[in-house]
Amino acid sequence: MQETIKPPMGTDAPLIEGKQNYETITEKIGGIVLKSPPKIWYPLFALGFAGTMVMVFTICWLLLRGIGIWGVNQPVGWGFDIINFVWWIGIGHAGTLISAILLLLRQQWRTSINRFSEAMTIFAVMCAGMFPLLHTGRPWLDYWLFPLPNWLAMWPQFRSPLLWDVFAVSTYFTVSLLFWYTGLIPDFASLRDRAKGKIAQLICGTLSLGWRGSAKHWMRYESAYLLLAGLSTPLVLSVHSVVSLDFATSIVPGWHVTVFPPYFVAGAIYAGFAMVITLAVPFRMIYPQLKDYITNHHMDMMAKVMLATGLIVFYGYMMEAFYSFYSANQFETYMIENRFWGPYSGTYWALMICNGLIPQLLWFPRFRHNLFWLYGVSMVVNVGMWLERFVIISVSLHREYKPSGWGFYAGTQWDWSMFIGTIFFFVMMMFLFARFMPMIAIFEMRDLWHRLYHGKSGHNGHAPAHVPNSAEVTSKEDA
Amino acid sequence: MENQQERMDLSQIREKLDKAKEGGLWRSIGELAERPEFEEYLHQEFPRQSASLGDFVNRRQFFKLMGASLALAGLTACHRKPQGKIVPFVKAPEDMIPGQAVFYASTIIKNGGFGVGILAETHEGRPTKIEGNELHAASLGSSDAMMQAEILNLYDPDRSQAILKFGRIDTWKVFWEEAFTEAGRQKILKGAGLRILTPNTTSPTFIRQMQAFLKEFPQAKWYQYDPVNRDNLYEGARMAFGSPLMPVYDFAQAQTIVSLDSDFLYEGPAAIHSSRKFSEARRLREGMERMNRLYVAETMPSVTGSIADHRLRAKPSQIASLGVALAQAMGVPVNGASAGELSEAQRKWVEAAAQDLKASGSDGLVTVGDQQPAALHAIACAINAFLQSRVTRYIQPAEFNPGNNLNGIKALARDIQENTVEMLLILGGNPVYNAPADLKFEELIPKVKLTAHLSRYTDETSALCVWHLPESHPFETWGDARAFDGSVSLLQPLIGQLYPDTRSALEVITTLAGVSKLPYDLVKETWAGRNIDKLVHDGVVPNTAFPSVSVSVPESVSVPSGSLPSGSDTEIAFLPDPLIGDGSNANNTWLQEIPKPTTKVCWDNVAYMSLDMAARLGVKLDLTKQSYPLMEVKVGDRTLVVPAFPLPGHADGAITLHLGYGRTRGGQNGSGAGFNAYTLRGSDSMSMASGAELSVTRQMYPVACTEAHHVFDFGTGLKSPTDYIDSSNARPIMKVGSFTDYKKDPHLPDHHHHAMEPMSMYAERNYKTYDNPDNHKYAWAMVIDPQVCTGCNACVAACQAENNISVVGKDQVIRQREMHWIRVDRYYKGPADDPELNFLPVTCMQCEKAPCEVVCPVAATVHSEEGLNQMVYNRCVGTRYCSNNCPYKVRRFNFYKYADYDTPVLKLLRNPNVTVRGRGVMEKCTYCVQRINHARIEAKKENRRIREGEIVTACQQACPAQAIAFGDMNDPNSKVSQWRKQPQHFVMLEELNVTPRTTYLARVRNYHPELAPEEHHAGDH
Amino acid sequence: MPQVFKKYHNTVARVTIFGGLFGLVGLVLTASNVSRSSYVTKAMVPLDQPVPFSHKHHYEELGIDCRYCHWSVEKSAHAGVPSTEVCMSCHSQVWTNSPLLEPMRSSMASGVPVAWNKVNDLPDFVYFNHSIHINKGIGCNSCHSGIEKMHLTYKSQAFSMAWCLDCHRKPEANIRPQGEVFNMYYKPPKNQEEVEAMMKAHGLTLKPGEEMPTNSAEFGKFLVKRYNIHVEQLDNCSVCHR
Amino acid sequence: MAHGPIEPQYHGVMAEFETPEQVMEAAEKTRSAGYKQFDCYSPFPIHGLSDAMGVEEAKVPWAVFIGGFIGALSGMALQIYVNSYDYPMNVGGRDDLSWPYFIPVAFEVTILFAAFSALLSMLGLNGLPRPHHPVFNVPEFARASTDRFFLCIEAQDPKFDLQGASDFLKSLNPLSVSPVSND
Repeated sequence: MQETIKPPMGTDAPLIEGKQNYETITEKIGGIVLKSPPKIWYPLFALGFAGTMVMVFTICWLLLRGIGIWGVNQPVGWGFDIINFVWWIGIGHAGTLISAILLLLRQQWRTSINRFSEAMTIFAVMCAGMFPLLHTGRPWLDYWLFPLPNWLAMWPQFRSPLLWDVFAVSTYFTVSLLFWYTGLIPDFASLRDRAKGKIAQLICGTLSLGWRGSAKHWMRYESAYLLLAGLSTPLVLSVHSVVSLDFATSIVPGWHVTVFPPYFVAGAIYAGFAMVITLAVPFRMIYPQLKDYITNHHMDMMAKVMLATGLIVFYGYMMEAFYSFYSANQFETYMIENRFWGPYSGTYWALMICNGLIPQLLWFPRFRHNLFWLYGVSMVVNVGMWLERFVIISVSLHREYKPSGWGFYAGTQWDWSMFIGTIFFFVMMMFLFARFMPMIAIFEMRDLWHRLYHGKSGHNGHAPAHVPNSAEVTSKEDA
Repeated sequence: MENQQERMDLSQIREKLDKAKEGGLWRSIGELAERPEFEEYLHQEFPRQSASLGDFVNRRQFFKLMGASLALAGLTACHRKPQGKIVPFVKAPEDMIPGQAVFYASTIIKNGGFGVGILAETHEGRPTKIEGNELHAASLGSSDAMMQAEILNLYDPDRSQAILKFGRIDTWKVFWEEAFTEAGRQKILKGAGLRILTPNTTSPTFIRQMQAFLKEFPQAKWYQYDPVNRDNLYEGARMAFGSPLMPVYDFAQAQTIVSLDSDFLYEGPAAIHSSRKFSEARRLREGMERMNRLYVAETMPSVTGSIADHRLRAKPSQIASLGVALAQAMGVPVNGASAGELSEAQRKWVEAAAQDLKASGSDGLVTVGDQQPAALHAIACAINAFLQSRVTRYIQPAEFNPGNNLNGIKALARDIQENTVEMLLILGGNPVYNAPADLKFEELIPKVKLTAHLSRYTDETSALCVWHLPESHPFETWGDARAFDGSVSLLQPLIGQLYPDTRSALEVITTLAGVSKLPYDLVKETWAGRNIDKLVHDGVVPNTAFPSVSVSVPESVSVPSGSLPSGSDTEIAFLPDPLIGDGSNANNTWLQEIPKPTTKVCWDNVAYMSLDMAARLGVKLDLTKQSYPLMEVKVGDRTLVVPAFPLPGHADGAITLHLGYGRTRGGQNGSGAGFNAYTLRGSDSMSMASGAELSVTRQMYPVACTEAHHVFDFGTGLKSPTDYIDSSNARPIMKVGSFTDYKKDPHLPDHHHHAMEPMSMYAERNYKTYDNPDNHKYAWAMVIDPQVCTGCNACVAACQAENNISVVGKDQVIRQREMHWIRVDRYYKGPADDPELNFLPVTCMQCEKAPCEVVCPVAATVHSEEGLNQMVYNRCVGTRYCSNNCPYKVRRFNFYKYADYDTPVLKLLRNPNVTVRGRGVMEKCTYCVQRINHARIEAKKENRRIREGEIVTACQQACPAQAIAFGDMNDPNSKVSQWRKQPQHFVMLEELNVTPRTTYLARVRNYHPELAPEEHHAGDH
Repeated sequence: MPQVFKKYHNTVARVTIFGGLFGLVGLVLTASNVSRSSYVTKAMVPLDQPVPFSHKHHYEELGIDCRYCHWSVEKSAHAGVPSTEVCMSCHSQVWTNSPLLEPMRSSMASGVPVAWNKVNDLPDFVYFNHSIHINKGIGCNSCHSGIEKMHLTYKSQAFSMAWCLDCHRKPEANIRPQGEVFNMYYKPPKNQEEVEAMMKAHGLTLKPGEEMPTNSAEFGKFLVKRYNIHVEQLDNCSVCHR
Repeated sequence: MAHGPIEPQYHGVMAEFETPEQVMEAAEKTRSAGYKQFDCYSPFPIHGLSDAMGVEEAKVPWAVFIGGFIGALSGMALQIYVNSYDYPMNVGGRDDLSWPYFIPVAFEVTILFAAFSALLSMLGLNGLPRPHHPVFNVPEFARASTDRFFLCIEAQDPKFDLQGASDFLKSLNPLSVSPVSND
């Protein structure tokens, strides 16, 4: 994992490394799809597939036996199921943030990682979406959560935050998918035009919808893309806010917290960036050509975002504790005392270390620029964010109002196999994505390269600003 | 007439049962009268597992699963309701209306042979629910958990159905041939080799038949034995008054009650009666000036101890010392015994009790537990006589041959040892399991040539007898029994024999005697001269209670040396299990799963001990896994390994073991549950043993305890949970106080509760009026009075029976998935080793602003116009969000398919008016909405309003202490409105502003000024 | 060669998209219609019975009151299915040798009841009570419409929850005087004269402050009020589910 | 200049350029030469190219706004209809019309409708999907999605004639000029 970091480091590093031109960009990124994968891909994919089968098996057993196979119980009605749901949804948020918010903020460094993180969003939301659907006692009746006209004359109950979840998560998934696919259309056109095999041409041709790069099309495309980004931004903020409302609108001490929406959104971004780093580092190793586009600059930026959101989250923890005491409400006070000193205090302090303490290393460029450390910190944050949901959801439930209704909670083997199974499913999907779709938005990279090196004179430059570039050497060969 | 009609139904049921074996017909019995019966439509393809639900998959399950998973989607989609059938009567019984329940009176036989009158609700000939019989002295309309669960004993799938010889199925014909041959031989010997062992009985008909039988066989002997018996009580009375007499107390009038290890509100034949009468005196009324005072000295916290004003924990051997000290303090001379050294607390307790007793004079009484030595009973008799207590009277015992259980079983053992027994009939009972261990009955029984054991199960004794004879359930037979006061009630069959080969003891003995009369005729004969139809209808035989026997005040009590226990550092108290009794209810899953009243343990017996003792022994718990260390208990050469269980309030220097567990042949649920304390119990240590050696092992054992979670928070920095029970301290959960405080300010203000103006975005809902002329809405509400609640769990059992509540098994209880809709919360107050116990029954609170409803995404739980928090099982998808958001945690979830859909006989048990919930569905109390609907429909048909008291919820109906009021709070005259107006009325967690419809009164103790606990919450705010 | 597709592929693309959309809508419509069809609900489908009993013959042609056979309909949740004895009380006199009635005769002789196929089979979690409907003026044929014309019995409704709720929300549309409950030919009075006649026939008089209903809708409302039916409460869940 | 006959076998004439700046310049010249029906093709969006071509349009934002508006209304209307009108229930004592509870779902539906409008209006206005297009007939056009920039004057332009357009395009100094067959 140790990688020799060459200067320049951090944000001094370029956004695109090496000698590049339109052709090399297209070839390096598109080539991954059009050529056979590196050998390591097969065992890794197989591993992901095997783990996914564990998940499938768990789901079958769950449907046959009921959710009693999980560790949930009377006071703690939600355990791993909703913890994992919130965790995965949170991870998904970084993708949308990178692709939408950073686009609106005109952050150029987003270009290399947006496609990748959008895929992550979609797969994370798939993993997340599985849990609310399966956590019900009678999953075969989940369609009752949708307002379908029916013969019972019964409708969903729209005052329930759980129903808001249904709409928020399904909208989020749909819009993320639309956004992702919109971005993929021109790249599929590139692949269509570069593919050698007939089948690849047909598939890519179909998926590209006949994209031909017309200027009029680009104009509407850019407009639509920007609008989608603009829509995704409030959406992504609303989704985790709605998820947090599951808790905030309830009356459980430890759930009934007004600070939850912003705190959850920050936590989501925090976890999401950690996951992007967790994925980017190994993918750069599997596909070395990606190092040209996902550079140390990107790693540094992501580390900084993590640090910033981590501080917001940590502020949230402080506020939770502060208001619990400040409220002078014995239940709230007990809730935080129980987190501090109760039976699950271990998880609380582990959470503080994982999410509060260790990420402070990122203040130091030494740690930000060392992929080994960066990777380590991001893994710690992934764990910490899971613990945070455990503390909020299960530890709050296990001791709330009436001592006679108190209890304990621990996940069973099936909780773990479901959780780990979704991780493998996620990994499998990421490998499938890497194999069959361009991991970086090719057309946007071309655009970025053009802006960085080719069109320095400005993008409405009427005079062809021909900036000689070392990358141009190869273009002559094609002529 | 009854008889005629009964048989008609029964033949129908029988017929169906026979056909059930061919399959498919069980559906139709439900639809016998076009009834949408039990089954919620549920996915039948999902396999049902037995009660223990393991989570691990084995290889076979794996393949099944893989196959099933392929077909899963298709199967669930293609579910089709099978064609239902309607099977009408061939000849309809005259006054049976299908769909309308009919109530029949009968009697339940409790330990010792005492009867408690019941009314059984029957649906199309199958009893489904037991209620108390108001006309019966021992019931007064109430019941207890064991009575409620008796209905499950009737339908127990493990009941013995076949007559067995050496374990192989045989016939009655062969048995009778053998029996008559041997009896013929015995007749010549005048029955010298014939012994009959039965439990104690009070049945006049049975006693008459036995006596007739014994006339034929004058040398034969009839012994009675119950492992939990009243030998000491009668012996004590004999010591004091010269003859065995039975004390009857008037707790309604008593002003000072001193109980020396007597759990009179829970144990014994008069428990329900006592509980009712005690609660009448105890209930707070506005302007109340005087309240009775209850002193209890006991080893382990009992139901009675929990409601005591002054509970003193004492080792079993110390109880007698306290009795002696009390007698001496009262000036009652006791010869041959001294109180010995008393601790400061004991001395103060004795002094206060003596002072109060003297002050109360004839309104004072002392009662002693059956397990205490006879001499202590004698002392109590003397004190009561000395007080000229008018609240204590003595009557003839109702049992036949009272007080000779131990003598009887010893004599039988001796007879067998001496080889004088050639034919032994054991009609009920289970001596191999529960006879004193030193008699070694398991070795004795095989020595007898012809042994026959009549019992409802093929139990430990059946296994060793030549013949096992299946016994009818009392609900299937005719008979009679006396209550504690001697009054007689009748048994009538509520259902035909479920299994054709079962017989009652009465039938067996009459057949053997050659009397060819049916049990009904025998009962009729016994009560000749009375209107038998009316007796059967009422269930009770009037004017049969025994008159009081006048006793003289003994000049002094002489205690023979050695008759009071000497005691040791480590003693064992043997008590019957509060729910499964002496073990005869071991296979009753309801009773197994209902938490024991004071300890909240279920499915097991454990060694209860004080916290100090647990610390001394090095007992370390793993509460997250609910594991307790196993401990070896050694008394003499007998040992038992049992989990060590620290219990606040238990006496130091002793452990308490409950009898009745550790069955080896106790049915699929009774076998293997718990540990057999009988193995430690010899004929010299029937109720207590001293000199036990305890050694805690490192092996852990999971114990299902529904309220262990918060009791011990050892080693954490948290406040002790005992701080959270006191309303004035932290959590506004219970209002507790002293009678002195109450007299000062009946509102018992709590210092932390600040009334808030509730704010709402929304207008208040109208729960008052309808549009129509009769526009007064019903607003159902419940008030529970913890002041009189003893925590006996009758309500829990009644609710379980009424609402088809599933049993989940020990493993699931450990995983905190018990299903009871009403639970009795136990809160401690005071020091951890010796706290006061407070009980608070909690049902669904039916909050008007219910937090559960808002969060349900499918509107499966919404409010009705009458203010009920409705739960629609068929709509529920099972998100469990409602339960998370319920501050009272009263919702219950079917994590698995807990309901038994498959066992045919259990289908007869179900209340047809309540849905049997399937897997993945939330459920909870709905104030017995089926009863509300029934009453509403009946009232509407008659064009009238529902009358006050017309709707009685199951819990309310069962409650012996009448601690629950239910009714329309819009009616200012209803009981519930009256209770809500009480000054000490309070709302649990009121500050949440969920406006629950179930509210509470305060719990007030009447402390002796010298003993009142120091108020320790003065500086808390 | 960038041209991967043929010209007609453009058409294919459009057809796929729009066809897919219409297909989806069509599928949903088909599924919802099939699930409501009598194939699934068995409404209007006569079931085979051990004896081909004709309600038309017994009610319409012979004029036997409903309650002669369904004797507990006024008292109990269940209407009551006649015992063999009830059937044989007539059929021991008439049609004594009819082969169709052989199952009844053998049932009477053997004591084994006849197992009828259940026609109106509500789900087990629905607690329907006949007596309260009968007592509050809901006629037999409000639910079992056309029963008087049925040679073989079938359910005339699918008994969907929406159908039940329709009446529970607006009982005035179906309510009739209590005396007309067992009249399968009841027609609601259309105008004031008919209303007056109907009220006279059933001894209904106006209370002070009430106005004479002038049409069937008003008459329905009048009866709802007179029978003290709390309409607000009727669509509460626990009225039918518990 | 005589109008050449519309030659149906040709979609137009296409010139190939190497840089975005060249195609931008070519577009301006084409426009100033009076051509109306022409289009440029590039492997990535070139800012200012549509201005250079003289194309202006804002239909997509309007579609998104209308879509979002319909979404907001229908989201709210659905909830009010089902929970307050069709089967109003007493849910925890809240009003039948407890509209604040309905905001989150209405918001999500707004976004959903708007997002669909964005993508669908973009595709619809662009006439996509259109897998077959005459421009793909030009072999050089394969690089239009990688590193070449094209300008195609279409035959529908009133000023179009094959020769004239080809000559005009050649004057723009392209890498190549080729007729675009219509087949």
